[in-house]
Amino acid sequence: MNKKLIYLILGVVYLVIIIYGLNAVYNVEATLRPKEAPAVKPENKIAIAHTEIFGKLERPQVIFYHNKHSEALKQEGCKTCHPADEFDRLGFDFPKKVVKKDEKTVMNAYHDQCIDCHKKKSSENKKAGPVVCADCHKEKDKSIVVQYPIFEFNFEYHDKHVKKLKEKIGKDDCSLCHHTYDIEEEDEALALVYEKGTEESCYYCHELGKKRGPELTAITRVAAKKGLSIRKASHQQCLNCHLKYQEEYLKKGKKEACPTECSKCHTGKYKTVAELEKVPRPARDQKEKPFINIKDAKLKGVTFDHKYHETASKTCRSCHHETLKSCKECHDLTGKPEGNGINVARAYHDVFSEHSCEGCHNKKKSEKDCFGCHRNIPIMDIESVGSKKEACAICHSGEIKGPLSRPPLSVAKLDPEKVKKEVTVKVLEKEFEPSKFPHLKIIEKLVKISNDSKLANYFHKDIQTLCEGCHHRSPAAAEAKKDTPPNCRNCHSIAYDPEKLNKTRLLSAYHRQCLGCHEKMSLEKGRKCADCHKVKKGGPTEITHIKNENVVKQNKSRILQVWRPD
Amino acid sequence: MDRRTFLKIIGSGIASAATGNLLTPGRTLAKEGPSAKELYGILVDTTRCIGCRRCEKACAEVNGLPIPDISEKANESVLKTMRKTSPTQYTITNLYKTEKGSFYVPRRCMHCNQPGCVAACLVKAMRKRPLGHVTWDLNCIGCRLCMISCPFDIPKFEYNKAIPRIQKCNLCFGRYNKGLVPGCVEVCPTEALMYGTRRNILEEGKRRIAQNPDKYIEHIYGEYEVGGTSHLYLSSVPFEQIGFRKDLGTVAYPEYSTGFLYAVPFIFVLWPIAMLGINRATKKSKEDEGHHEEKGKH
Amino acid sequence: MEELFTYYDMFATKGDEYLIIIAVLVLMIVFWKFLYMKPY
Amino acid sequence: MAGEKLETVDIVEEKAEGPSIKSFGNFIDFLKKELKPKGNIATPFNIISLPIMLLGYVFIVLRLAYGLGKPVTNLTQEFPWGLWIGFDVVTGVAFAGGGYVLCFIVYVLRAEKYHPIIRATVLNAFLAYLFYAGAIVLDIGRWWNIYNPMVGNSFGVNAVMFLVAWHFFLYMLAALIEFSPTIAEWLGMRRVRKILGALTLGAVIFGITLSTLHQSGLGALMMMAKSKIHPLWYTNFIPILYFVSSIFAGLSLTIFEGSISHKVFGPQIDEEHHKSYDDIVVGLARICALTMFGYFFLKAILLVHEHAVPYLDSTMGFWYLFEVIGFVLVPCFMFVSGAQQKNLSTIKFAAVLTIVGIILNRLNYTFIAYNWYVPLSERYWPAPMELVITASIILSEVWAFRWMVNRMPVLRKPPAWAIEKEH
Repeated sequence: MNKKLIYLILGVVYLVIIIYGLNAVYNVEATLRPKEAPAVKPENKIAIAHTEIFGKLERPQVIFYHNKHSEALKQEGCKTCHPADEFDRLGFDFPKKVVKKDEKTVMNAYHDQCIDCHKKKSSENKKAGPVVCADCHKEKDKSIVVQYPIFEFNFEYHDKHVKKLKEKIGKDDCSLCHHTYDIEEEDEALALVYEKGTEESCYYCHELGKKRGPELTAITRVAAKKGLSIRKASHQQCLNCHLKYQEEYLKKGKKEACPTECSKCHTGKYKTVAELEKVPRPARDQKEKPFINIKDAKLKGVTFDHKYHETASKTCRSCHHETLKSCKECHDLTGKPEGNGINVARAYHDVFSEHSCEGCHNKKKSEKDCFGCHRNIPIMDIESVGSKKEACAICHSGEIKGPLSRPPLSVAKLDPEKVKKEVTVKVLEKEFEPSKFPHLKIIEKLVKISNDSKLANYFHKDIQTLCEGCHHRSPAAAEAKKDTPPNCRNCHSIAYDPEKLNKTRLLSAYHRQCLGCHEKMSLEKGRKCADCHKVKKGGPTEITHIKNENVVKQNKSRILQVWRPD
Repeated sequence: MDRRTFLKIIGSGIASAATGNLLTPGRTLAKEGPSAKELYGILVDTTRCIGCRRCEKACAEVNGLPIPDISEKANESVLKTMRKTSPTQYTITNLYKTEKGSFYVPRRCMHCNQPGCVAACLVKAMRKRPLGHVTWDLNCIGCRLCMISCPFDIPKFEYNKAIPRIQKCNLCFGRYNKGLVPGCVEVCPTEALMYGTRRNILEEGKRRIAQNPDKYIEHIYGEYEVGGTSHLYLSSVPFEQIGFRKDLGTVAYPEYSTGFLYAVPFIFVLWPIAMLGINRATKKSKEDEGHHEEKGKH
Repeated sequence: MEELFTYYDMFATKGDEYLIIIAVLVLMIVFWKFLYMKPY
Repeated sequence: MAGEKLETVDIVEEKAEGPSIKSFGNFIDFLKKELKPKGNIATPFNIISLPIMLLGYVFIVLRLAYGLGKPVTNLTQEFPWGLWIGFDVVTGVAFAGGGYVLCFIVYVLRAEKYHPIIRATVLNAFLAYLFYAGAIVLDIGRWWNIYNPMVGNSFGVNAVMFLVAWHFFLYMLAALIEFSPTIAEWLGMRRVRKILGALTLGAVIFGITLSTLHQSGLGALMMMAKSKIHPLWYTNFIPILYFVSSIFAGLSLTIFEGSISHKVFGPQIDEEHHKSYDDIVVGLARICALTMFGYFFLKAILLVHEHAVPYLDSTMGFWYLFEVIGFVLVPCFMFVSGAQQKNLSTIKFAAVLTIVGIILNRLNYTFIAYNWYVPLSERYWPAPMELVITASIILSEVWAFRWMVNRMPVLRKPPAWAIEKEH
C-alpha cells in the first residue's frame, strides 16, 4: 500500500520537474543574450580594483568618493593621505607607501591606511568611514565602470596659462612647467634642468608605453623608474601648482580660480581644430615657411607652409612625433638608426602614417567633401604605380615661394558646347521618364568646394582635374581630344556579361557613380529613387520579360490553389 | 546579351578557355578540367546593395508570385522588420545597422555545392541541376526533411494549402535554359548581384577584397561554408552582424549522413548471417532438434 | 584576416573516453553481480 | 472491463474447434460474424475512447481539407516536424522495437521462456507500425504521392528517408508474416498455417535486420540538422543511440502492455502462462536494465567525445541531465531492484518511467532541443487538434489490438489441431 504511495509521490515529482523544465527550456533564448554593464558618469569617484595585480577579484571593487574625503579632511590637507617629497611636492598616489607590488602588500597597504584612519576618526567620535569589508566592497558596485575622459591640454589652455602666469610673475617663465632631463648628469637631483628653446610636450618623455628612439628611451627609462607616467607626472605638475594658488585665492576670499577636482579638468569636452584656429601657437622660433631641400636629393625642394599647418593641427606631436626637431634631422636619404631606418622619402610620403604629409592629406581626402571623388582615385603613394607622376611637381617645385595658394578655379571659361548644362540619362526609360542630370550645377558645386579648402585649392591645379572625379580612368596623355572627357557609355556596355565581371555595365555604372558620390559626400538629395526617376505614366508594370514557365505554371495553376490561398 | 552568345559561354568551357588563353595565359590551367559543367552562382556584394528591392519584384514576376510593392514608402516600412524568405517570397532584403553603417543584405537559397535538401529527398524532388540550380519538383511527398536538413532554413512549406508545395529560389532555372541571367541579377541597378561561373565570381570577389582591403573583411561567405555555395557574399562587417551564421562549419551537409548510409549494406549482409549462425548454434542436441524446430514456429 | 586559424587536437577527448570505458568495464562486473544477486 | 471478461468466456468455448471455411461465401459470413461486437459494449473504456476517436477522425478530415497549418497543427517554417512525426512515428516505432527484440530472443536465441508473450508482442509491433507509422500519411504534406518512393517515381536512393520508408514497408510485411500463423489458426486454415509457420524464421531474421536499420535510420534523419539541434543532443552517433534505446523502449512497452492485457484478457490465459509470467517480466527487466546501463555510458562517452561537457551548466544542460539520469539511470536501477526481489510493481513503474523518458528523448530531437535558440513566440507546441488526432490513432490501435486478441489465439493457447501437428 505505502509502496503505491511512494510511486505516486515519485510520479508527481517527475511531472513537476517535466513541466518546470519544459517551461525553462522554452524560455532559454531569453538567457542567451548577455547583459551589458551599467556605465556611470564619474563625478569625482575613483574605482579601486587593481586587476593588474589581483587578477580576478575575490570581493567587489571599491568605489572611492574623493570629494567626501577632501571635504572631510580640509584642515588636515592632502598630506594625510598622499605622500610628499623633499621639496614638499605632493605625489598623488595612494596608499602613501607600497614597498612592492604584490597582492598581499598592496591589499594590506590599502586596508591599513583606510581603516586605521577610519578607526581613528570614530575613536575621536567624529563622522567616520566604514571599517567592515562589505561597507566598502559593495556588491552593487561590482560591475560599475568609472572611466575619466582624457584631458586635452590644447593650445588654448597653454595660451591662457602663459598669459595668466605672465601677469602673476611679471615675465613669461616656461620653466614653471617645462623641463628637460640631462641624461649625462650623475646627480639625479640636478638632472632635471630647464634651458630656453627646448620646451617640448610632456608626452615625449612621460608617455612610457610608447616606443621611442635611442636618446629619448634613455630618458623615458628614468621616468619609468620613477614611475612618472604621463598620468602621474601631469597630475603632479598641474595639481601641486593648482593647489598652491588655490590656497592663495581662497585666502583672498575669491572663488576658486584653478580647478582641483577630477571632473573640473576631465570634462570629456574637446575643441576642434577649427575652434582653435584663432588661438596663437606657442612660439619657439620656428620658421614660418621653411624651404625643405634635402642635400643631393633627386627631387626638387619643397616650400612648406609651417605656419598654416600649425593652425591646421591640434598639437605639434601630430607631425613631430618624437621631438620638436625637424624631420630631416632623423630621416635622411638612406634612413639612419635614430630615424628608425626610415628614409626621408617615406617619412614624408608614407600614406599610412599619421605623421607624414601624405598620411595626413589622405585623411583629409577621405573627409565628406572630398571623398565623393577621391574614393575612386588611387592614393598618392610613392610605392603605388597608379598615381600620376606629374602630381609630384605640385609640391616639388624647387623654388622658394611666397604665399602658397592658387587663384580660385572658375567655370567661366568652360565651353558650353563641350560642357553640357544638363545631361538626360535614358537607361530604365521603359519604367521611368528620362532623368535630368544637372551637369554644370555639379561642376559649380565641386569648384566651390575646391576653392573653399586651402588644401584642395592648392592641389587641384586646373578645372580639368575636377572632371576626373567622375570621368575617371581617362588616360589624359593618350587622348586625342584633350578637353573632352569620355562618355560613360563609351566604356560601360549596356549588356551584362557574366564572363567579364569587373566590367561594370552602364545601368550600375550610373547608379554606383551617382549614389556612391552622394553617399560619401553625405548629401541628402539624390539618395532616393524619386529624386532622379519620375515614374512613367502608363509604362509597363513588369520589370522583367522572360519567366520560368514551369514554376509560374506551378504557382499560378488553378487546382493547386485549392480552398485557402494564404 | 543575345541568347546564342550566352549559350556559347555556358554550353562549353571552350569559348571561355579561348579568351582565357588570349588574355591571361595564367588562367588556362584553371580553365581546364570540368569547365564544361561548371557551377553558376551569384556574387552578392552587401556593400553595394541599396535596398531598392527590385530583385524581390523581379523574382516575384519571374516565378509568378504575388508582386510586392517596392515604392519607396513601402520599402521604408518593410525594411524595418527582419524578414525571412516565405512560400510567397523566394528572395528578401534585410537592413542591418552596424557600427560601420547600415547594410542591405539580400537573402535567398544559397544553392550549396552539396545541398543538404537534395541529399535528404527520398524522391529526388529536390534536385541539383548540372550547373548548380537547386530545384523542386511536383513528385515531392511533402515530408519536409529538406527543411530540417537545410542549414539556411530556405525551403519553405505551404502549410495552409490542401495541396501544398515546397517553395524556394531556383536560381531561375527556366530563364537559364533560355540563356538568360536570373531575374534579380537582370534588374539589380548597382550590380550588387553578379551572375557568373562560380570560379569567376569567386575570383571577382577576391579581386575586390584585395583591391580595397579597408572596405571588405577578408572573408567570402559561401566559399567554404557547408562545403561551398553558389551564392557568395562580400561584406565590410563580420558576417554574424548581418545575419549570417558562422557556426555552420565547412563540411558539406550530406557528409553527416554518410556514416549511416555506408553502414547499411554491411548490416544487410552481416546481420542475417549472424542470426542464422546463432540460431544454429543455440540448437540443443540432435535428437530433439525437430521438436525445437517445430516449437520455433509457433 | 577576420578569423585566424587555431590548432586544436581533434582527438583530445579520447583519453577521457578511455577512462570512462575502464570505469564502465569495472562497473559492469559490479552491476552484473548486483543484477543476479539472490533476493535478500 | 467486466464486459471483456464476459465476451472472452464464450469465445473460448466457441473457438475450441476452428471454423470450417469451405467457400469464399462462408468466409464472408464468418467475417461478418466476427466483426460483430461480442458481449457488453458499454464498457467505461469504450465510452471514454469512442468520442475521442470520432472527434479525431473529424479533425483528420479537416487536416485533409485545409492543409497542415493552423488550426490543425502548430507547425511553422522553423519547426517542420512536430508531434505527429516526433511522437507517432519516431516514438511509436521505438516502442514497436519490442517485436524484433523478442523475436531475436525467442526464435534466434531460442529462449523458450519468453514464448508465451511473443505473439502478443509481435501483434503489438505490427499494429504499432500500421497505425503510428501510418500516421505519417497525415503528416506528410503531399500524401497522395506517398507511393512515389515505392513505385519509383524517381528513387531517391541517396536519402536516409528512402531507406526508412522502404524498411517500414518491408518490416510491416515481415511482422505480418511472423504473426500470420495466428490468423491462419483463427480462420482454421490448416495447410496455410503450416506454410506460414515455415516462413517464420526467415521473416524474423529479415525483420530484425530491417529493424536494426530503420530504428537507427530514424536517428539518422536528424543527422543533417547539425546546426539546429542543441550540441548536447547532436552527436555523430545518433543512429546508434536510437537503436540501443529502441531495445529497452520496446521491452518496457511490452512489460507495460503485458501488465494491462493480463488484467483485461485474464481468462484467456492458461495456468502455466500465468505462472511463468512473473518470471518472464523479471527476465525482461534484467535485459532492460543491462541495455540502459550500456546506453547511459554511451551517452556519457559521447558527451565527452563531442566536447559538450561545458554545455551541461545551463538550462539545456539541466534538461539533458534530467533526461539522462531521471529517465535512464533511475529506471535502470529500479529494474535491477525489481528484478532482484521479483517485485513486479517496481518493474512496471520503471517501465512507465522508461516509456516517458523515450518520449521525451525523441521529442527533444524533433522540437524541444531542436531550434532551441529561437524566442518563445516562435517555438512549436502541439495544437489541441494534433493531440486529439494522436490520441485517436493510439486508441484505434488499442481497439484493433483488443478485437484481434479477442478473436485470435494471441494470448490463449492455439487450437488443438495446430499443436497436435507438431508431435
